Amino acid sequence: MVGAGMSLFVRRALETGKELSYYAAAQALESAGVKRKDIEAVIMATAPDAFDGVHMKGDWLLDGAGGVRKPYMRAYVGGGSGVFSIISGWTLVASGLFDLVLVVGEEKMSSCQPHPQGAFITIFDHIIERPLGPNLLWIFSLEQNRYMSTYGIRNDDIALVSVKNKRNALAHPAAQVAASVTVKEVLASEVVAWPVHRLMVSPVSDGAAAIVLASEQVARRLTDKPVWVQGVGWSLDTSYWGNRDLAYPRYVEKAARMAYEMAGVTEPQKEIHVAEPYDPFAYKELHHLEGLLLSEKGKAPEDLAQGRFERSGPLPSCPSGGLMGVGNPIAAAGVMKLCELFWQLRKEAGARQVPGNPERGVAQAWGDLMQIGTVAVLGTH
Amino acid sequence: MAHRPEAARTWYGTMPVQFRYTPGAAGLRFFQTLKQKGILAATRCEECHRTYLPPRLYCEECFADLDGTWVEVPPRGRVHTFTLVHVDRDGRRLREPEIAAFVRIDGTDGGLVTRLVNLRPADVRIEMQVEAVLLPPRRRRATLDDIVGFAPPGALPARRRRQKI
Amino acid sequence: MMSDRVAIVGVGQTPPRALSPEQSYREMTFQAATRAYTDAGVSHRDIDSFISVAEDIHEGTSITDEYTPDQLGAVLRPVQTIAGDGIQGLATAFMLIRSGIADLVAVESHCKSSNILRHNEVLEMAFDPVYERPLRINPHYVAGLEMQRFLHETNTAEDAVAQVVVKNRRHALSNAIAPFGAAFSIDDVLASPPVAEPLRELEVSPYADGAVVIVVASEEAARRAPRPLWIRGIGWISDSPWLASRAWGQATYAALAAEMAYKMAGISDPSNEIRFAEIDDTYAYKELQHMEAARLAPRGGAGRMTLSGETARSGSLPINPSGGSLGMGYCFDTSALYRTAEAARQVRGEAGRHQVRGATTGLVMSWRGVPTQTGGALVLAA
Amino acid sequence: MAARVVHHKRHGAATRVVAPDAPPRLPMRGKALSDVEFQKTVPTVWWEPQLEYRWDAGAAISRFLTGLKEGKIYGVRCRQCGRTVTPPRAFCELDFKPMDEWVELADTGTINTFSICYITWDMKPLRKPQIPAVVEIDGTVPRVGFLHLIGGVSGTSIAAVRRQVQVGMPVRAVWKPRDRRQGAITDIISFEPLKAKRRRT
Repeated sequence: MVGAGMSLFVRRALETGKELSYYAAAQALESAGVKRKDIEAVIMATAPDAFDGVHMKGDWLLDGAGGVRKPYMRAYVGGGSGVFSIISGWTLVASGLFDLVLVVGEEKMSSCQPHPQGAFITIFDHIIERPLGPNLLWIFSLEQNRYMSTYGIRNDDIALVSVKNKRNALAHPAAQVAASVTVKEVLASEVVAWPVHRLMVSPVSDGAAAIVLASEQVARRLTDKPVWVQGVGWSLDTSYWGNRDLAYPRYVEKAARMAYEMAGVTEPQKEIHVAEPYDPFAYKELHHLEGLLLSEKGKAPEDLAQGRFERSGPLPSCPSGGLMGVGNPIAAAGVMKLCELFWQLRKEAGARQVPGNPERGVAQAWGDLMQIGTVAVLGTH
Repeated sequence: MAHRPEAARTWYGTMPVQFRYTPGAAGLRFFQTLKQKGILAATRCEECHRTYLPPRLYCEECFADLDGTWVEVPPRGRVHTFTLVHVDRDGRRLREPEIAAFVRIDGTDGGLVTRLVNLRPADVRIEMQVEAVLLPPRRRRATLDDIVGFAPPGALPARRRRQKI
Repeated sequence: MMSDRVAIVGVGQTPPRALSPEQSYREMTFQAATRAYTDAGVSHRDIDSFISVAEDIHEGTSITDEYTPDQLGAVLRPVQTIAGDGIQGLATAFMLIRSGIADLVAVESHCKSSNILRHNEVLEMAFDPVYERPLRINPHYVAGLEMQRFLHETNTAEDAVAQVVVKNRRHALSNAIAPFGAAFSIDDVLASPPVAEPLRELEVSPYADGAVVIVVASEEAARRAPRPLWIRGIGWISDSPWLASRAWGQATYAALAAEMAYKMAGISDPSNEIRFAEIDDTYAYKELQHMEAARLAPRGGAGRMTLSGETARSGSLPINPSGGSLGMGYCFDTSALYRTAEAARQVRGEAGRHQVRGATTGLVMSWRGVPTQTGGALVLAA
Repeated sequence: MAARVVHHKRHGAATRVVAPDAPPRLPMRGKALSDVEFQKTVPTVWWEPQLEYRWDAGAAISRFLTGLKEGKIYGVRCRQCGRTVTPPRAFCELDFKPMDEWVELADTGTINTFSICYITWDMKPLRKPQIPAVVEIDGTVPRVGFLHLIGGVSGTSIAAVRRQVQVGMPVRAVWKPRDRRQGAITDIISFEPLKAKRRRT
């Protein structure tokens, strides 16, 4: 990985998805010191077409993402798409077909009216779920309740994720919803779907983020401190989501084990120095830290309460501010996490820099019907 | 619906979504210029010698930032290709075909997809000169609908058009 | 890195049909997957990675990749969806294998076009919302514009376009799984009602339902397979999506995709080195445009070759011996996998009544349809 | 600790120039629109597509729906792995073999998890909350189920609902009257908590 760039994350942008993609892509290219003509292939990550409101939206976005007259492809795993994009990009380079690849994540959710939640109605099974009138909050609140009931977790512990990430985001210049809030304020925000409060939900966002990937030879020519893709993993669970236990994201564990094995990581709690797990809802960060084997099952809330995941703590989690703080233009938010690891591992994160000498980080995203885990292990070696 | 055996069920449903699309940063300027001045705003990449219409914020070839390269051109051009469309959006036959065309706008490397108006289908030729027929200024709303269509210069409406645009 | 050679070892397709009321998309895909795995001599547990090719609005489901794992036997396995062309799905499999992360990859695509009640509403959603969609013209008009310019630039006769329909629907008569076989004359085609002149109704492929699964393998895994064939070259390219920025008369994306595939395959003289082709013919003129883009015909020569019978199954360069989309039906992005599956049957010599003699090297070309400028190319060889 | 963010205008678009203490250090762009700009002053295009479908339910779900019309919840059993699951499917997704042994399940089950939702899909408030739940249906092995709603609950507050609805609680389907059933998941109006605790089957 040799470059990273972002647009601002905002509630609703004047710019089209193409233009947002261009902002991020152009910045990533500039930071890598390369031009569009040097890029051999392009990967686009973007979630449902019903956000931007364009059918086959990968094709529509491609000129803004630098894809004109290039091998261009959109890999799609719902909310997991952002982190999956580096897996796609890695595949392109590792296949030996391409030496320099641009990866762009984009989402423009504000086009969807009256509320982007409208796009989420149709994620449910058309015959046996949609007639019940479900909304997206249902599945999250169901999963959070199962998680809490199984391990005896209190909502205070979960609210702390919102507090940490919104505060971390104060140091992120692209952030949409950075804030200093307390656990009390999070729990005082309205209950949207018990046990989920409004301040435990990431916002609706427009934005884009991009990275540049290079083969080893090219990377060494472009920069003194490339960040290497050490391991990738992904796993998709059954779509019969009522048929599995929602207390634990086994698909994240499956993906993490695949990525760790490839990276030669045997003791993730020691060998991972910084983490960017997916946090569209507050409890998800905890859930995912467990799936990533960075906490024991049901123990992430305790670890969080003890300060383990603070930016200055022993295993900083979401030092960027995450989706809860920087914003959640779905696929772009996943790419933002990859950007953050890039800056953290190069010790360029400035006000957001985690202490010590982080040599290895993990980014993870998740999506679909609580179903996909996408994991990338990045490192300085 | 065709009869289906009792055992095989179908289920009717929709994707109940609606959209409000912003014109984008470049589009905002294009449509405001169209509304206010009745002309077309384009952007130009000097390096690639390309003038974009519709305008872009960026050159799709070299990825240069084209903000600040704006040029304005009259809404005139040539019919690059055309087609006589005989079915409406729902697939129903039209009584008279509509003439759809791609008009390459003079002085640019782009153009607009549009309707050709005020001429008979048999008279359309590739490369013929046409110019935009715009709504009167006070009825323009800064969207594509401000352009009624393109017609040969000086062509008069065959009959007064009262249908809603 | 593993060996460079990548093979197709398993092909499973359900016969395309205008309607498929007794099967859900899951059941249809399960059938195709079972056939593909059996054909490859593997079980679902042997597959290392899975790819589905799908688009939300074709399915009527947002984040439609949710519903892909079960019918492939891929629960808790690496599954990804390519919201793109079938050949992009195969390219992803190809690269996963070349990267060494997988030895066996299953690529799936299915189509339930009969479940969509308003196709034009879906298609219209693919247009630029600000500069193109407000025109509110039937989306086929883009094909009409392309065809007009293609005929103009290449001096191709409308008879030649009609002959593509005659040929492909006749080819379909000998393909047991093709539902749209018919014996038409050029006059029949020219007499069919105009859609977007010069485009006529019979020159537009009819929609069909169906599922295809293809198993792709590393050389090592292919050695264990009963009937491997080789992917010698693959390419996929997108040109500018803007209607304002395209070459209306020619398929630049297809020319570039074919070049990419030829380069990989070491093919310099395609019209002599390619024995047959399965080429996108969503609209009849597209077959001609794509032949020229792939250098199977000189510019302006595809029409003449078609009228002289060279592209018939018995001719020197058979195009769409399966019947193509005109004869087998148009299945969105699944069409590319149908073309690939049919090309694989030819290369294996298993095409039965529509077998091309000596079909050792074949080309597959795909296009994502109006209004895209995205296509793929695939060179298959025994 | 916060990065210094400077807003200024450049060619009409807002650009945030970032002080050099937090990446990305290059200027970031994106013009946020206010409600008024988005709804009124910026010329936008409004689009209401008619995206209509008639999905083929297939063999397994068709039979499931027919069962619901008859007041029965069907499951299927895999002869290979022995699992009995619902909603029914034509094949076992784990063993990848056809699954055609049909089992009539009870119309009772257990709450696996639930939530109390005060908001509609378009974020409008609901006074009386909906209580979605995953209900494990009795007779499935291992215990699995599907999404449905919990009914028969009085009161609207979280405390009131939580007194009556708990994870692990037994529930029974409340069916629409026979003549109003359509062969749909909504033929079950909801699942209601059973007063007396039953043993799990």
